[in-house]
Amino acid sequence: MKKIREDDVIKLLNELRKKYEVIAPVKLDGRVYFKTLGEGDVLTLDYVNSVVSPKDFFLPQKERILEFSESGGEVTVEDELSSKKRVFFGIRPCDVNALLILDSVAREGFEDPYYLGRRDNTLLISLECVEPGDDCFCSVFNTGPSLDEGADLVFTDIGDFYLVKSLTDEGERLVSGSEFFRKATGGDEETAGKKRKECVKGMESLDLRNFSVDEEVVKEKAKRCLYCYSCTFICPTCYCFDVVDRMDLYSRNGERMRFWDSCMNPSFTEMAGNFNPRDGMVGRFMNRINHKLRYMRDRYGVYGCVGCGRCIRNCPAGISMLEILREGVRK
Amino acid sequence: MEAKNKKDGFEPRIVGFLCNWCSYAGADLAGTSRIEYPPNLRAVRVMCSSRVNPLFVLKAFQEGADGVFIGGCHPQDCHYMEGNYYARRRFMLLKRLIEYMGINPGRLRVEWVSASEGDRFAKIVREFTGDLKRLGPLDLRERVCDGI
Amino acid sequence: MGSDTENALKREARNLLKKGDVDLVLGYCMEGDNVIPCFISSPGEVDGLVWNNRCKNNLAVYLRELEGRVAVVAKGCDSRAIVELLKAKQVEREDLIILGVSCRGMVDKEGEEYGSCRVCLHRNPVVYDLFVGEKVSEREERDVDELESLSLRERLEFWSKQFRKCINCLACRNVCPMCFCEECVLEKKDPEWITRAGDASNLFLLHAIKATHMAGRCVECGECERACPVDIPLMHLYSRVCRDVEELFGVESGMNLEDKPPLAAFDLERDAMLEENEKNKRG
Amino acid sequence: MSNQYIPQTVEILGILEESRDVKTLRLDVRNLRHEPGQFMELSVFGYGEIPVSISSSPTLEDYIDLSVKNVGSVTSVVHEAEPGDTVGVRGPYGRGFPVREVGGRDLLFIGGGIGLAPLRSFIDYIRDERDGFGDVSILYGARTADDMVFRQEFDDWRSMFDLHLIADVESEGWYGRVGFVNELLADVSPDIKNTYAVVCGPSIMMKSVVKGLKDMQFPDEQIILSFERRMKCGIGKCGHCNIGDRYVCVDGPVFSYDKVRGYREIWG
Repeated sequence: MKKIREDDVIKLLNELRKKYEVIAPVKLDGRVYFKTLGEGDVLTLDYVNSVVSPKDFFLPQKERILEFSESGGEVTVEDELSSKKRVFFGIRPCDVNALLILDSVAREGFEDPYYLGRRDNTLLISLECVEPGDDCFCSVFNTGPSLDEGADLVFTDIGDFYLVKSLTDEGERLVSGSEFFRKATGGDEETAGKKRKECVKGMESLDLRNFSVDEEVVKEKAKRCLYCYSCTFICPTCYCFDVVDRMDLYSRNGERMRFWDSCMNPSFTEMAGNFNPRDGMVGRFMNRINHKLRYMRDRYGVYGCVGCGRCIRNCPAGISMLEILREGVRK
Repeated sequence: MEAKNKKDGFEPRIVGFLCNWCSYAGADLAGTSRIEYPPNLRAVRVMCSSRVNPLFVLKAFQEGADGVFIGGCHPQDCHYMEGNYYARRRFMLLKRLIEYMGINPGRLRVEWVSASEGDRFAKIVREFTGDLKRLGPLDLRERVCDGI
Repeated sequence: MGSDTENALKREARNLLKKGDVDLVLGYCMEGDNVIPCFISSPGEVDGLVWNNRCKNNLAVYLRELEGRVAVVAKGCDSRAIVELLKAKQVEREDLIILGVSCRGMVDKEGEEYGSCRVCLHRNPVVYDLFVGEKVSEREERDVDELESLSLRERLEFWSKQFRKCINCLACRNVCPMCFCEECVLEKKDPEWITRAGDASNLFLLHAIKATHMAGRCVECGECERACPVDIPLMHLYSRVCRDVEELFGVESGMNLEDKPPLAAFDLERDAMLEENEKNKRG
Repeated sequence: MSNQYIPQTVEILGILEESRDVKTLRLDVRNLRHEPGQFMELSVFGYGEIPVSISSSPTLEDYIDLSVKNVGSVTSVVHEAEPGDTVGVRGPYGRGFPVREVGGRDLLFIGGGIGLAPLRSFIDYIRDERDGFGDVSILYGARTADDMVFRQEFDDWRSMFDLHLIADVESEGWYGRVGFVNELLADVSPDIKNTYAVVCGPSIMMKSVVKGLKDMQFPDEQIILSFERRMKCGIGKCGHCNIGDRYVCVDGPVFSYDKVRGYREIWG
């Protein structure tokens, strides 16, 4: 086990910037976002979690999936896959688990090369939580506040230092190749252990063995839903996207873009000819909840929610995923 | 310094929405009377100045227009009786909005030009083109996306 | 427990439901530590109603979807939204019983007053059938907008930076009681004015368009700003539009059922003068 | 790692007008070896991509047919295409009809409108591999006689199979039956134990046909349905086409009724 001095973290990231693109938490208008570190960006280490989830760096809000060009009746199609080496610093355990969920979607059957190109070339340095946020409920899914797999390195705040645990060979190489890490003592590990225990103590605990989605409760909540897309867009596990072609009318060259879509959108399931198998607002809301708490588990063996609390924090109608979980267990 | 250099030889792109009954005919007259005016204005014929949705203006700016011109009938001359009265209110408001958002309101020009005012139409386009040359390129897309 | 106003509110709600005057009471309830909008259909549930300084939601947004006769709890901004909905014939007056309450400004979880509430000019409801509690004093004038002191270049930079954060979730649209169009230009497919697949200039366009649509409608409840996950100060933009409409056309939205929508009206002489003035100022 | 999102560009060999709003594109795709019931993602570059059932039999090795009804923004551009034009295709995707499982059994095909497209792939396959299957009945309905697709095949089908047609409304020159396709169920008396019903058509038609089949005591496992959903990616990533925890694009579009019965929104 190693440790790194708090002041050295920024130095480490600056050093890593020479070899990698470094993504880290920065403050913008008083709130925390992940951003590719550039000159003048100020790293912040004091945050519960980012406003927008890290998925933006793996399954971006919009991306080009291919370019096409036409000349002499011949159409050429090309793609462009990312192989840029990146380090993602400060990702929280819940969001690491969310990436594992996205992985299972991207790897099932045909692989998604755009997502996996980014994913496989990104080193994750996770920052464990030692103090839960108001809306956090990762404890319910066991997706935090501590982390044992999914990242390359895990940092734990132990005061002036971060305790550093490497979970992969690549993580280990990074640590051994840098001068900023020093040997941790048994006392450091003890402190970290205590902090982890302390953190989880105050958090929600639910026995999900008894859980099933209570559709009556969900219907009741659906009444309040205003069907904006904020919960799905900031969610670290929502992966749905739409695809559209854009073309220059003169050259007839263009691109095919994919971008986040939301199941809250009435046209999400609408087909040409206006048939919509999921008509009605309750149906859409129900699908979102069922997708997270039932379908994902049935299909991929994991819940589609990691308890990051972003949707609760942002829902303008005060709809709480945690409340739906509680009611589903209570029943 | 670069911005200044960019201004040299800069030819502004103007999208002009011209009402079918007055301004478009006015522009036509300017043409048939062989009155010279700069070729910077690209005319879009609309049935009435009130057909112009603020969206059209903003979209033009987004797509690279340096200025937008809206031409309608003189007050009390609207072919549809009162279309230009609504247009007048609408674009007064839009000018204030774009100014608040950081676009010089002088880039949006609303004028009432009758079918007989070919010379006036030419004069307005000359003036507007000159004004835009002084203001320089808008480059809204670049400035919004890259924060230049 | 509960304040006098809250108790009075419960009393009225219970009465209305018991007598069968309404099918539903639209108000606020608690869920855990949160205050949420709630739909109460039987006298037995009325005890769940609350009235406190956390009742931020503009309940008018739900009215169009509700069936039957509804009693709605309305503070200043809710009532102004109702006025606009009535003007736009989106709800029927006889289907509504407005339970007016005065607002002292809503606060967030940390107890900090919301920006839109800090500058609110109409805390008392402007229409109601029943009023509960006490009226509060109103501020007379708008605050000076600090953005006005920026240069054009700085303003464009400011807004661009804000809009680049936008994730296009349209929460600002969906929470808005005034955004009731069946087909929204922001999501129109053919022609696609604003594309999700495009660059940030689309977001600039999106917010500019939305601001133009707020003219003569916005009641400055601030729901859009609260709903925005990335804290875009939308109320600056919409307040500016409201202020312009007031200055130019002398209409404040949501205040009077008789007011004509300012952009569907004109005043020949006055508008000609205004045009002259504006031209001198803004070219 | 091959990129499934990249379509292969192919030439349109020919275009067949099936009805006033359905055209079949014959594409230069060889030896695809698809299963009947599978679909392709068809790209018109610059306009978009749509999932389309393969309507030709896998026994044909020189081309595939994609039959497209003009209903939306992409399909309307498809309808303007001409032979020699280039389009993009990827696939075949999804699970087709359980051809092996139903081998030797009797088959009752029930199609509505353009829903005949995937069925035609299977029917033509049976025509070419006639010994592998039992008796075949085809019940087909469309809005009017002019809306019926693959009419050029009907004589051929009649010679080998039992074909029943019906039109929703009367029209000039139509002397056949008028009504909905589920009414044709009364005309056949299949040996339920030994028969699989294969259904594709508009949602409302499928729903009433399934009800009819259940009334006839068809077991759920022997009702084979082909669904249409908004499939954007075709490969189980974009999340648009779910029925419960199933993705229609990879787990379907063909499902036996017992696999989907319990889910919300199967008919919409």
